[in-house]
Amino acid sequence: MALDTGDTAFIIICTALVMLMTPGVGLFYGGMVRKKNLISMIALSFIAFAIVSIQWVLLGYSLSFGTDICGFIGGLDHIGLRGVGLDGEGIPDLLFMAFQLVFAGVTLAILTSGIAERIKFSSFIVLGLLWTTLVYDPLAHWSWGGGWAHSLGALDFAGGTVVHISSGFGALALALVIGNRMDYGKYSMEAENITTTLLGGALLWFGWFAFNAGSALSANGTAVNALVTTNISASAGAITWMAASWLKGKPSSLGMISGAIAGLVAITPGCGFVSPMSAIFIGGFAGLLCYGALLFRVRRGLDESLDAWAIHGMGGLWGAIATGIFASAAIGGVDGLIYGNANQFFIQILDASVAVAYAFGMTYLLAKLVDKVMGLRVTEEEEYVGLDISQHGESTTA
Amino acid sequence: MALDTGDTAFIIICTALVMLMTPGVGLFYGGMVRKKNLISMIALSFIAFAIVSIQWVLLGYSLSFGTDICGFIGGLDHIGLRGVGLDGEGIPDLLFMAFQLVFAGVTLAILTSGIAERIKFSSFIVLGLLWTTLVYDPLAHWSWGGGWAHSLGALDFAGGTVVHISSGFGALALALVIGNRMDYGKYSMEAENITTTLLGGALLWFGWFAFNAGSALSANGTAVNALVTTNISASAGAITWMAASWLKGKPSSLGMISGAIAGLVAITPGCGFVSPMSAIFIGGFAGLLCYGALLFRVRRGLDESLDAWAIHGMGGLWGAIATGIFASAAIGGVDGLIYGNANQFFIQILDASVAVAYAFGMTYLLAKLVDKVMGLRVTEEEEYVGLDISQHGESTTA
Amino acid sequence: MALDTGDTAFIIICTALVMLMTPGVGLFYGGMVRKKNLISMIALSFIAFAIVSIQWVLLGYSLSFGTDICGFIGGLDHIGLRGVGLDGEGIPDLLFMAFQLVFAGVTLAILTSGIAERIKFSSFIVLGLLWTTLVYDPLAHWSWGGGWAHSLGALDFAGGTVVHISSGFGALALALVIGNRMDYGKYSMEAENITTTLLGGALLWFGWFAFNAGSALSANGTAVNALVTTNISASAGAITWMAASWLKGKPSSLGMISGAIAGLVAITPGCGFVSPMSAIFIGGFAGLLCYGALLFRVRRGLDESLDAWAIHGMGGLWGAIATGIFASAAIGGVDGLIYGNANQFFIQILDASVAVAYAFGMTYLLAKLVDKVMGLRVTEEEEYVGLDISQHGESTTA
Amino acid sequence: MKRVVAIIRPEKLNDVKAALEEKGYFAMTVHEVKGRGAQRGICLQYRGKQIKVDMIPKVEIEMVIGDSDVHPVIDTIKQNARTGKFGDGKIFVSPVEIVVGIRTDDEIIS
Amino acid sequence: MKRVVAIIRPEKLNDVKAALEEKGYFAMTVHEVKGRGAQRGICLQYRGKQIKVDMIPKVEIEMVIGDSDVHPVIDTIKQNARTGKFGDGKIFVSPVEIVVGIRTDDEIIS
Amino acid sequence: MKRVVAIIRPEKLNDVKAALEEKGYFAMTVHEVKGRGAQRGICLQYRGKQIKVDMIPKVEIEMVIGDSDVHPVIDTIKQNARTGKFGDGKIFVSPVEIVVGIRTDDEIIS
Ligand SMILES: Nc1ncnc2c1ncn2[C@@H]1O[C@H](COP(=O)(O)OP(=O)(O)O)[C@@H](O)[C@H]1O
Ligand SMILES: Nc1ncnc2c1ncn2[C@@H]1O[C@H](COP(=O)(O)OP(=O)(O)O)[C@@H](O)[C@H]1O
Ligand SMILES: Nc1ncnc2c1ncn2[C@@H]1O[C@H](COP(=O)(O)OP(=O)(O)O)[C@@H](O)[C@H]1O
Repeated sequence: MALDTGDTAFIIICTALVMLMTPGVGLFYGGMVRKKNLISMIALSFIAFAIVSIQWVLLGYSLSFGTDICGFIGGLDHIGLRGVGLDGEGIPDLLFMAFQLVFAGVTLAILTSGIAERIKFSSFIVLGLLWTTLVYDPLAHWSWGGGWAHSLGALDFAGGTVVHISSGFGALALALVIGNRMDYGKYSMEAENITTTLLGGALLWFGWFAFNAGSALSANGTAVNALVTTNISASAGAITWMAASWLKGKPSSLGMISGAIAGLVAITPGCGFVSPMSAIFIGGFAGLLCYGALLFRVRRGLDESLDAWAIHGMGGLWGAIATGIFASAAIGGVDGLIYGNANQFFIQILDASVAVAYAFGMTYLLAKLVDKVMGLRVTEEEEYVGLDISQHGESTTA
Repeated sequence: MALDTGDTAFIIICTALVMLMTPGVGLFYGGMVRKKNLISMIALSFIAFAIVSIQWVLLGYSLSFGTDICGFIGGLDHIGLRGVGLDGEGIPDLLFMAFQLVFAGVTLAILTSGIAERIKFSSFIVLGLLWTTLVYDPLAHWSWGGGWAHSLGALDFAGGTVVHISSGFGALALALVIGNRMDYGKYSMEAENITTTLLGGALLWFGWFAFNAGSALSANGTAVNALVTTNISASAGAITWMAASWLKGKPSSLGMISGAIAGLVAITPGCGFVSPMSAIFIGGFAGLLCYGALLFRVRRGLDESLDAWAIHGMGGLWGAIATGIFASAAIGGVDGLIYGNANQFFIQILDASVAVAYAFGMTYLLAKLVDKVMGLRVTEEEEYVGLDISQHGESTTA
Repeated sequence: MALDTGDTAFIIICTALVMLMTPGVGLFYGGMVRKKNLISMIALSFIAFAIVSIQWVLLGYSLSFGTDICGFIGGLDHIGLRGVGLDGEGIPDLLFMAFQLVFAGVTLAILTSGIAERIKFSSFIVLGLLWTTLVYDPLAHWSWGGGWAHSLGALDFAGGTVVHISSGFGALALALVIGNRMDYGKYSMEAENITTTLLGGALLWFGWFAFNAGSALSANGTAVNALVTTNISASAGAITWMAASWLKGKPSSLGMISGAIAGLVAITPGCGFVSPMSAIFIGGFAGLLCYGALLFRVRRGLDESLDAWAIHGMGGLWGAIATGIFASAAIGGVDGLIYGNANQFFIQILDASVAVAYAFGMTYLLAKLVDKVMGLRVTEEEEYVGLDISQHGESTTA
Repeated sequence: MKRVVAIIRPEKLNDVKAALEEKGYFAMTVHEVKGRGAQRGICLQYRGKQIKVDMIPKVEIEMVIGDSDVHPVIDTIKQNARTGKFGDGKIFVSPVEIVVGIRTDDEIIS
Repeated sequence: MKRVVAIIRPEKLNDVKAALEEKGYFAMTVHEVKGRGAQRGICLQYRGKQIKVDMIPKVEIEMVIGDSDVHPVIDTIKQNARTGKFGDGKIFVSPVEIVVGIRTDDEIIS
Repeated sequence: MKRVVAIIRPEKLNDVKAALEEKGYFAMTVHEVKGRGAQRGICLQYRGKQIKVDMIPKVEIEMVIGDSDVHPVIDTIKQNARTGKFGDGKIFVSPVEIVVGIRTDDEIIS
């Protein structure tokens, strides 16, 4: 098959849109921290993207998509983009590389939730490089690079496991290692810049269309199905989370946008496999589940500060399982539980569970290691003053 | 005709860009209200999009594009997306559905102008669902779904009537029912967050390219003509409004961006039918007309707060008529007045007039109804404190 | 060759993305000035885009892409878009015109760096029209419209010379003519709205994918190469600038984003000619060079306020030369110095030097002229109060 | 000399400014503040339970004036800031011992 | 009447407010300020050299109260704003001669 | 003890801060305010008509100091905040009766 201009145009533009999700995460998170850490939060996303960009072309792509080694990791055959050329099937191989790059970038950005307002900037760079190499790259290989999960038949259309479970449970592990923010639970630490969060959320919703539809790698019916299920799930999640939180008080805009992200996360693994009507349920339930997870986390006094675990981790887990329930052969070629294929359901649970365990465990180890060697956390004085000044020497009025 | 990857890629991406217009409206409006209602304004746009997304796949699409009933409304044959599949001509039917969905979403967001800073959030949800079902869906059917306007030969390339007249005159009706903001006219209620408005305006201009060009439903010459006329009209509108307001004082940035939106609105119905040189005139005149409409509204002491009527309503009306004047068979297959086809001119006037009357009247009725049943407006205390706190329990520093 | 839907879709969307870069520049700059000039900075970008949009369709496109006159300028054959139709090779001619239009718009926006916080708004409009006509249009003709640089074989894939050298050295000339800001050097004039700058930078990075990849004018391998080199160079620039500034103090987010822009600028002329691995070097060195240029400028007490010269001027110069060094026939058909083709290296230096001299000299003359006739600069009182109030009669809280 | 501090509704600032200007009192410094008064903020009925919104945005006007100007200023502010509803605000007067003009270098001691 | 001005840590505001409320002191005006104290801000070790961060965000509470309330209020604030670390803040008390209620038109002269 | 309040140009804050620091006066609280002085703001010529821009951003420095420090502090501020043009600002001094250190629990009564 030769190159196709429609497909190539599609994936180039999708790459751009997904790239925008990384600053989107920065803005989304930045609005939820105290103002003294607003720059820091956005800067973490930017630097995450920059270092992953370089790591990916030098090493990461090869680890994920190089020749399979024992189902666990890719070989070094594509190091420095060796053999990744401008031809390919439908789209150039190099474009596939670029599209995967922006996924790796945004995943590291999501992870910053767990260390918000207290991470040492230099340590984050080291930790980030280790994490993307030892957590993200293997997980990408397992699902998409020909690893064991792929062989097993596990379905992950656009990264429910690779992107969201990995970063969500990773953030949880980070939060446990780095510890709660100073005075967490004693003083309220409310979102101080909600407009910024809503803007970031809008950019995420926007980019997510490309994230999910682009994962078809071709401008075809599957991409369209992904587009439609994505939007439905996001909307359903926004509505259910908001409704649930309404019962407990007022319908906050943060609840609405968090629900939308929950819906987007949950549909990610299944968007090319399930029908639009299933997406209403997947997204709607995600809104409730992730809201519940958030409340649970708060009750446990655990400062996984911006809820990557509750939203991306739990939403991704639900999405992986939901794919096993709702997948329909008419849409993506594979049936799920409700169409009588219990097998797929168990495969999904297995795949997701291993990912949860690996992401959590490995992140925990890496965080402990970096903490030992160079210290993960800023000093108390630096935390009090805020990371904007203490890490970047900057401050901003908005 | 089979699917075309170029066209499919085009419309998927256009759908994403048009989606971004909804938060764009929220930011655009949010910057123009007092800070205590900034979150509220953005939240209204988000929730508008979320509820329309669900309404559209369950019911709305069918009402608009189902089998025609008496030229007035579509049948229920596509309820729950029944029969809306992944094949189609050029682009999958499901993609057409999604592209139309984002139009319905942004239209409801535009409507929030008329109730800014005083609407009860719960009432807006009910009103919004009724409005999109009983105002937007029929209008979309008339022009695009095979209704009477379509049969008559009325031209509306991208929604001058369906989107802008409906929301602009709808906003006027809402403002009349809900009444002026407390102390309106007594105290100045100036835009407090102009940067936010300019950002929103930028996202609107950006998305409008997809809104208008995408309405060709194919990446062809017509789409390109729409793209070019859109940008010209926006620029011309920005310049004339700014120039006109300059004569009365200073060239404000709000005038400039409002003029751009006026130009964008006015070219919307004709962008695929008129030549680039006509677009200079259409946009330039729109800037003056909508500025005049705004001044008129202010003089009348009418608090249609963010001027959806002046800009979208009057701009859309002018655009519909201008299409009848400047349409050129060489471009879109139909001639207008200046090419000797007075007939088209009268059709346009008829179509626009009916839309004005229907949108205004029906919105008025719906607003009265909701007001009776559950009250449209917050209490005086809640309005004084601001909707951010009273409706959402939130506040933001920027 | 007929029209191709994939290519057409690609360039329509790329046009939209590049359009968004203009407000992106406004936000990027706006965050770096004092709050009293924030609206002004964004408004300058918007108005730049609006006036260039009209100038381009009436005159500019013809001057750039009309029949060549002596290698210096295009003829008037395409005035008012005469003969620019909806057919073409791959993409419609009219789409090529639109894609070029958005380049001309953003270039004028970049120029506003040199006159920030002190330009008279009316004078900017006049100066902007003259500048785009007498500086941008000829330069575009030289490189892309069949002018002498093109005949010579100078390479400028996406505008290193046409866009960045022209605006960067132009900004330098403007800064010299208009003079330093009042009290520059006496008081610190730090960035007051860093979030806004980071958002603007994100939109620039996003749009730059379309800027560079779209310059292939087709969704093909060259476009993909441009996409990949662009992202790599941006990331490398972000990292090296940040690292260099880290040695002198703290790793500021402004340094990081400035480095990214430096990397984006530097890869612009070569993105379709050099390999991804060369891009690491080009971007990485750009980060260091532009940071050095900024320090040099500051030491010289020269108030080219937002560093268009250091970043776009010097980055563009380095990029033009780097293209002569790293170009590889395997990628873009032409070899550079490291592949033994010293000739290309000298052509690049010649082309860039002439552009530097012309842009600087001509801008200087135009600025002097406008200053004589109507005064470039606001009064001291107006500057003290800020341009938001004195030029636009507006103010904003964020 | 006296320092008059008036905490008023933000939407009344323009009226108060204009009225003071008319009486010849031009110089002032304005602070954006938040506050709550003795009647304890505003109570919103919300789904059965009451929500108390304290800390409402206010504007604090600070003016240093001669002793004999105190009552005219107080009266002007009072008349123009009043709506009759809770939250209209307060005026405080306190002594000032020295006033220095930075530009003119004059020093008034009272 | 006295004017009590307390400059405290922003994160202590809610505690202080609640404690005052409990004691019956409700009315107050709050300013967002920045400040540095006698121990000269916070020093950050940074790559060998010391960086001094002065001008830390603080909250200034302004309350006008009766003379006999001064000590109860000071004590309440002190107890609830203290962390024991540098930067806890200061309380200043100064005289107020006239207090006017804009809505009620009452004038208290002390 | 005295409370010195100086309203100055924002761009002069760093100079004033540095000069005070040199003289050993470190502690201060800073408010961002807007103000207009006796010369009635800035007048912009605009297309024939005059536009008056009042309410220009200023910075208000608040320092509580010992009685004998009042004049040194005033002089230092004056010298470093002056440009000689309208809008340089004012300094007000008023009495303070009690100063409490929240951390140290010391109370100075004057
Ligand atoms: N005793 C006080 N000390 C400090 N500020 C006060 C005091 N009383 C009122 N204020 C300020 O004045 C504002 C309005 O006061 P409020 O008591 O609501 O007015 P009213 O009693 O006229 O309804 C409050 O928000 C607060 O900022
Ligand atoms: N003499 C003073 N005048 C004005 N403000 C002061 C003074 N001393 C302290 N402050 C304010 O109080 C805040 C905290 O003071 P600080 O001296 O740090 O407290 P502590 O001495 O208890 O550590 C400062 O940031 C400043 O805003
Ligand atoms: N009498 C006053 N009361 C309160 N604030 C004042 C007073 N006079 C001046 N100010 C403050 O000082 C600022 C500068 O005053 P201004 O009169 O312009 O200085 P100058 O007289 O030296 O030119 C004003 O913006 C205002 O904030």
